[in-house]
Amino acid sequence: MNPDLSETQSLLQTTMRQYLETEIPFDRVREHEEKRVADAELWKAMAGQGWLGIPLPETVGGGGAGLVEAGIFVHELARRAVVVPGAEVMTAAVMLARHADGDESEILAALVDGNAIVVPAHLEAADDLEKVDAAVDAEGRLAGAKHYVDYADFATHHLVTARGTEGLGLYLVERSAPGVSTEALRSTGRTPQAIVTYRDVPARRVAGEAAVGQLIDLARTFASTQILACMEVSLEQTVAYTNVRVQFGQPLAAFQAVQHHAANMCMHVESSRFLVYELLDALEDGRASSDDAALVKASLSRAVPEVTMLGHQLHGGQGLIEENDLYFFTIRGKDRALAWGSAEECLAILARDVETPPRWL
Amino acid sequence: MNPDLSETQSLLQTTMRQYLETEIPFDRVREHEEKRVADAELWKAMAGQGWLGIPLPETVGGGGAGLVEAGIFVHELARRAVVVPGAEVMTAAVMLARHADGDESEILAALVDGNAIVVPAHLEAADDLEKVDAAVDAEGRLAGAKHYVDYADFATHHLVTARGTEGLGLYLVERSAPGVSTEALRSTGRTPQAIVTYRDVPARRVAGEAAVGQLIDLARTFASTQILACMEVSLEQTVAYTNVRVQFGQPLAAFQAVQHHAANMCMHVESSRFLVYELLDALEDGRASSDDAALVKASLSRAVPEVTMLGHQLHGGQGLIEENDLYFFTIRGKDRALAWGSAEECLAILARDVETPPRWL
Amino acid sequence: MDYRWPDEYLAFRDEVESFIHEWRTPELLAEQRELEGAPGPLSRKYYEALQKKGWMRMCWAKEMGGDGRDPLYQFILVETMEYWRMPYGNLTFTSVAPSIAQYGTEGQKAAYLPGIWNGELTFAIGYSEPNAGTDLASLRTKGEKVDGGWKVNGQKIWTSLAAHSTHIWLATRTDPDAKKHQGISVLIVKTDSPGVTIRPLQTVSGLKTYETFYDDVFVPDEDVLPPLHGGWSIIMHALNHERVGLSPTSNLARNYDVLVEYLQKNAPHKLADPVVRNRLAELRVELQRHRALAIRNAVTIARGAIKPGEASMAKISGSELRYRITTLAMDIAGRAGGLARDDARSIEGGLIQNNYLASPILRFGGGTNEVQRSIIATRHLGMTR
Amino acid sequence: MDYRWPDEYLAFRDEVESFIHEWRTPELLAEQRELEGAPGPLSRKYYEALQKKGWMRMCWAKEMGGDGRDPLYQFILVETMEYWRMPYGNLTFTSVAPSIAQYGTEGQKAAYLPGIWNGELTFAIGYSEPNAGTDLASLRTKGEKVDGGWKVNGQKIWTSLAAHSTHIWLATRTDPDAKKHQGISVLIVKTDSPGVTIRPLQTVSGLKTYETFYDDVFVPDEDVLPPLHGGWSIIMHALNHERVGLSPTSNLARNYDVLVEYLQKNAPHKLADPVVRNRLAELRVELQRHRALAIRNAVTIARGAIKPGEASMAKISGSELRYRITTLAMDIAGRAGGLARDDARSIEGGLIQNNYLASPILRFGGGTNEVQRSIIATRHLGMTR
Repeated sequence: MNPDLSETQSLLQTTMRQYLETEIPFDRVREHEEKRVADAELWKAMAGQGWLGIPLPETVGGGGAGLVEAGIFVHELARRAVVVPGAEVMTAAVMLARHADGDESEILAALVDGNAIVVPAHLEAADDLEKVDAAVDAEGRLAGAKHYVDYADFATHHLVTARGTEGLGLYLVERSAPGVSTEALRSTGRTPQAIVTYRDVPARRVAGEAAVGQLIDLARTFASTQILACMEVSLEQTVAYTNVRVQFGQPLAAFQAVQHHAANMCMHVESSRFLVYELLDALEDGRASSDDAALVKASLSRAVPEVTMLGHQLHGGQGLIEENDLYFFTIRGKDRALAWGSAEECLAILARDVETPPRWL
Repeated sequence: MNPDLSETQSLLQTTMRQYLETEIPFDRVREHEEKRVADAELWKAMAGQGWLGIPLPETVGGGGAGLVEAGIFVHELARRAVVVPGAEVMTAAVMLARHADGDESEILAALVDGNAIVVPAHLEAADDLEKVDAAVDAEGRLAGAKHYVDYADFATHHLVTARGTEGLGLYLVERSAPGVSTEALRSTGRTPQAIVTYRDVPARRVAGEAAVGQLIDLARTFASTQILACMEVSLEQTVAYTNVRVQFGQPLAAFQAVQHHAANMCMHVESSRFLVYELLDALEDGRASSDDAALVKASLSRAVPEVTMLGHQLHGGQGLIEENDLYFFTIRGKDRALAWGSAEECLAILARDVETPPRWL
Repeated sequence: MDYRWPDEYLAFRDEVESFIHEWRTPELLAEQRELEGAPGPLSRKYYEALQKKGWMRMCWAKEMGGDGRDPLYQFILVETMEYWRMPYGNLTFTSVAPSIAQYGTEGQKAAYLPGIWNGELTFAIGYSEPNAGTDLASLRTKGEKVDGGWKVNGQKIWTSLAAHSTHIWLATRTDPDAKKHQGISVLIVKTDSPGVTIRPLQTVSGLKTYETFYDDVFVPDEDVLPPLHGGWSIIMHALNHERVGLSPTSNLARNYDVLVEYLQKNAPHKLADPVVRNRLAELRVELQRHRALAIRNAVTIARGAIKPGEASMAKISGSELRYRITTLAMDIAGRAGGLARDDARSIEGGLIQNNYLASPILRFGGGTNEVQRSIIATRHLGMTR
Repeated sequence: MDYRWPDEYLAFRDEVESFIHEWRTPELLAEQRELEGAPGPLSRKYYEALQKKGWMRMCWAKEMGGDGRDPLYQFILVETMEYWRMPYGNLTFTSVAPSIAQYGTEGQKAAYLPGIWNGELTFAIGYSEPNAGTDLASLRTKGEKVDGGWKVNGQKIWTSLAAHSTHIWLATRTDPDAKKHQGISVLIVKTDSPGVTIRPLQTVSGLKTYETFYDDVFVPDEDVLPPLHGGWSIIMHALNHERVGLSPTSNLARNYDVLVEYLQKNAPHKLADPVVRNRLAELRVELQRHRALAIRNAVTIARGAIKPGEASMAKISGSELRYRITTLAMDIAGRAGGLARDDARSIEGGLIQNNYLASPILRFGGGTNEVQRSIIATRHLGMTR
């Protein structure tokens, strides 16, 4: 039982954190956010750092690491609120690598050097994660529509869930293929999202039905990781602000009520950190169930509005002005709370099995 | 729009409060509580004061007042935690008076002078308020069992919900009739409760199906009134205690965290007071629906554990010792939160109609 | 005791509702969206019509130019207008004008009140400063006595509507040697005075506010509210005026109604889900709890009684419930609930999502909820300070 | 990073579970109920068996007479025992004995440790006073130096188990002139010493505790823990010892399991209700959130690191969740959930209802949650004091 990062993991964390804090000022994030376009330059730079292939096999140039390391990557990106599809590409990359046969090595190598950018496209019309009407015919042509696809236009490929002649599965589609059209959405998180319509688009089956559930679990877990990062930074900024902001002759941080709000934020952050990394660690070797991923997502999706709103409460007016950096984590956090299953949807999954005694060790 | 007591109503409140505080020391309440027997002497004395007939017609010697006044009566009794069936008898008395034909005037008069004590008996087996299997046959003989009947043995009569040849209705049964047997229960509230079994017991029909719903609404509303009283006193005791208890060189009350807990208690108390009396006022002339009664009960049933537990939080060890008077309101409050529909059951009633826009004026 | 609203109040509510339905046209809503709350041609017309109704001063004493109506009419006006998010007066009417009427010199009354009533003059409020938010009395913007007036230097934040106002109602430290709460005066500053700079600030919920800077701004003596150095009580008095409808239930209920309508039209299976229905039932309970505190406060104020704890309770309750309703409504609607108001597909123009992002404002604005809770404890419950 | 419990820990858990199943007989449970936690013949036998297992000292250093095992074994012992509410050592073992072993004179070690190990000696803890609860350092029970020892006068409350103990571990002010946290010594007082009076106090949840009074009680010099006047650090040290398993998840989870089992047997329609299932799902989430904090704290302590904020988080989380689980479980079970443990029909001997009534204890006991939250803020987050 060791919930702490290994030395190598810590090094990855520190390196990424320092790099992003040094290289990416928040105003650069604001620019991309305003235009709702991904930071392509950063993506390229991260390829140069070797980070895009973290969980991919060394045979294709990847880092040969696991989901915990991929989680650190997602975590650090979210801490800087950068506008890049870190979580999305990690999800797709891990799925492709898991189901790789000979055909996949080329795209995996391209993922590593940043030339391929694959994002999942799953959700349809209503917010029902189980509904899949998109279909691939016997000629391998995809027809359907996917909603709220993150970074749909920045991607070179979409990893689409659809029903084919061999049943439900994951299909790889080129973004640039004729018949793929997108319509941009403007969501709380201010990152690029779109509705994607596929009309008679060539699609290659890369995995079967079981992979669809795995994809959702993984995407959900990375969304939880992003939420964790949002809560962490919101708390850190709040502690820093209240330590210097003086009201009624003393720093805000010295007021008992302020301390207690911060303590409540902290309990959310600390329990969430444990749960997220425990889940990543357990997903790595198949110990975690879909229920586990849903439980963690439910917990963090409920926690993040609490934490970020307490952050605002303690920042007062300062925290609501977009010149302050606090808001990034408020909006990204709530956006991710809704992505890949809101707290309500995840609780509904848990509610199916309440008879099993809860784990206490 | 006037949510305040009239002068007459205030007078009743003050008179009762002074009387009970003067005449009934809490140790006398402890004695009755320990033995789980009603305070018969107090009941008798209250008949002498003319309080038992408050909402009954003047023609039978009653006060000719309304449900608000009956609510004040229930409220003041609950503030002193006395072991008497105030809420139960008021419920039964109002139902009897409403459906009185000539036959009822005798028992109404007996209620006024305390010689008759009628309590409702409704709940069966599980905690499903809609289940009524008790039956009255063509000869007017009742068979069935009622659970969690408050003050079943102190009562002279039970007002029983049952199905007769004319359908669901209210039936009056003598406690002393052969075939009535009781088995005592020991509940959180430490007031007398029992399972009552009726075997071939003479029962007189006094009202039809509509009255059953009315009885539940009324009993539920008085239970809410009792809860209100528990929250009020818990708050008052807590304010008094924290004002004198010194820790770290200042009264507890001066700590910001303590003030904030008390403020949260206060918001529960003040909103509850408004809601309870609004409901009593509206029930009086038929403006209130069963949904309204369920809403208020749901609200107060959730509030009372919060309030009383904060009271304990601020009392520390002192509040948990039975020599302190705080616990009365903790245990009575939670007991009434479960009676006549817990928060969960009342929410289920409200959930049937969520499409109607909520009231905001 | 009688919890009914007498018929005349209900008739007034109906009158307000008719007025709203007449004016709340798609064109007006489009203009409001476009101008982000700043006055445009349609809203000016709307304000004219509103002023003709006389509702802005209806609860003022007759000798102050009002109708002397029971303040519960104001409560009903606020609740009804707020449901539809229609403007019904701003701080110029609810705070500045009554203060001028009560404290102003005859000259000030003559100079400002008519212009306020006909809509030519609008005021932005200059209270908060970068280092004096909740602790308002520690403000540093200072006025130095000069010949014929005052030379003002300093900085304010949250000077909402400054760019669309003719004047700023400026809390200024005029006596640097007095104690914290003393030595403050209220100055009326023209926004086009030399030395006034207005800088827009974008907030997360889309609301635009302003920072205002004062560099050697000259304010003539006749634009200082009397008594000189006695501004603190004017500021406190002005804030009290808003409190009858300080925390409406209706605009909270609107979020509920919008969610239910959305589910009915777009996700009937969710509305049929017992868990969703239960969550909605819980919100109904919370709305009624808040409504109780809001009305309780309004009734007390309408009677002329002063119970600061009641206003604090209503304020805390409403501001915290706004967050709970909106966060839950977004969760129930799922990703559709996350669409922002600049997306044409968003639910009712992103109303719920926008309310979510704006929800912190009232938790600290008008006195933080922490301060309000202490007011309840000390002034309502009598706890030791 | 590896979140698995290694096999040897799981094997230990299995060993503890087997032990529990062997000893947790209906007779033992009946005896415990009857004696309200005081030791009876069967529980004495149980304790003997427990002591033979060596689990009480297993995590002590070998030179202190222990096995030098990783403190996570203690964590697993606590969690496993707490699920079944089986006693596994009390403050005599977890607080007094380690303090004597670390601070005691050779004479004290010889006089007390063997008796503690063989169960002949049990200690009640005399810290809290009527006016010194959370603010423990302001205690007033005082010792006056007399020939050969100390004359003690004062009063303690919450001296739990006093009537069943041979000794009281008494925090006493021995230097009235020193500052608050100085001048306190720990005295070992025989409960049968002349001048000691023990008065039972009934608590709401049925737990019996005691007030103890000290009138000119003589305590010989050799029963004062060294250093004289240095008791504060002993007290703080002793409290730290308990913290590896200070807030078990298992006994919270037990309430959940008892509720589900009750519903399965008695109200399957409720267990089928989607709303009830949703509430249970919410509780599962809360339990895992608490488990995370509890394990996080245990791992840190097991490594010998000191992070008081983590212990505070686990303590707050567990104590507050106890209330939420039990109040909701009672609501779901309805009036059956309200039956007390002295009613034969109550659910699992009234376990849930009793936990509800006892739930405030840990919210103030061992340092109020208010103090704990400030510890998190200042010591974990580095906020200004």
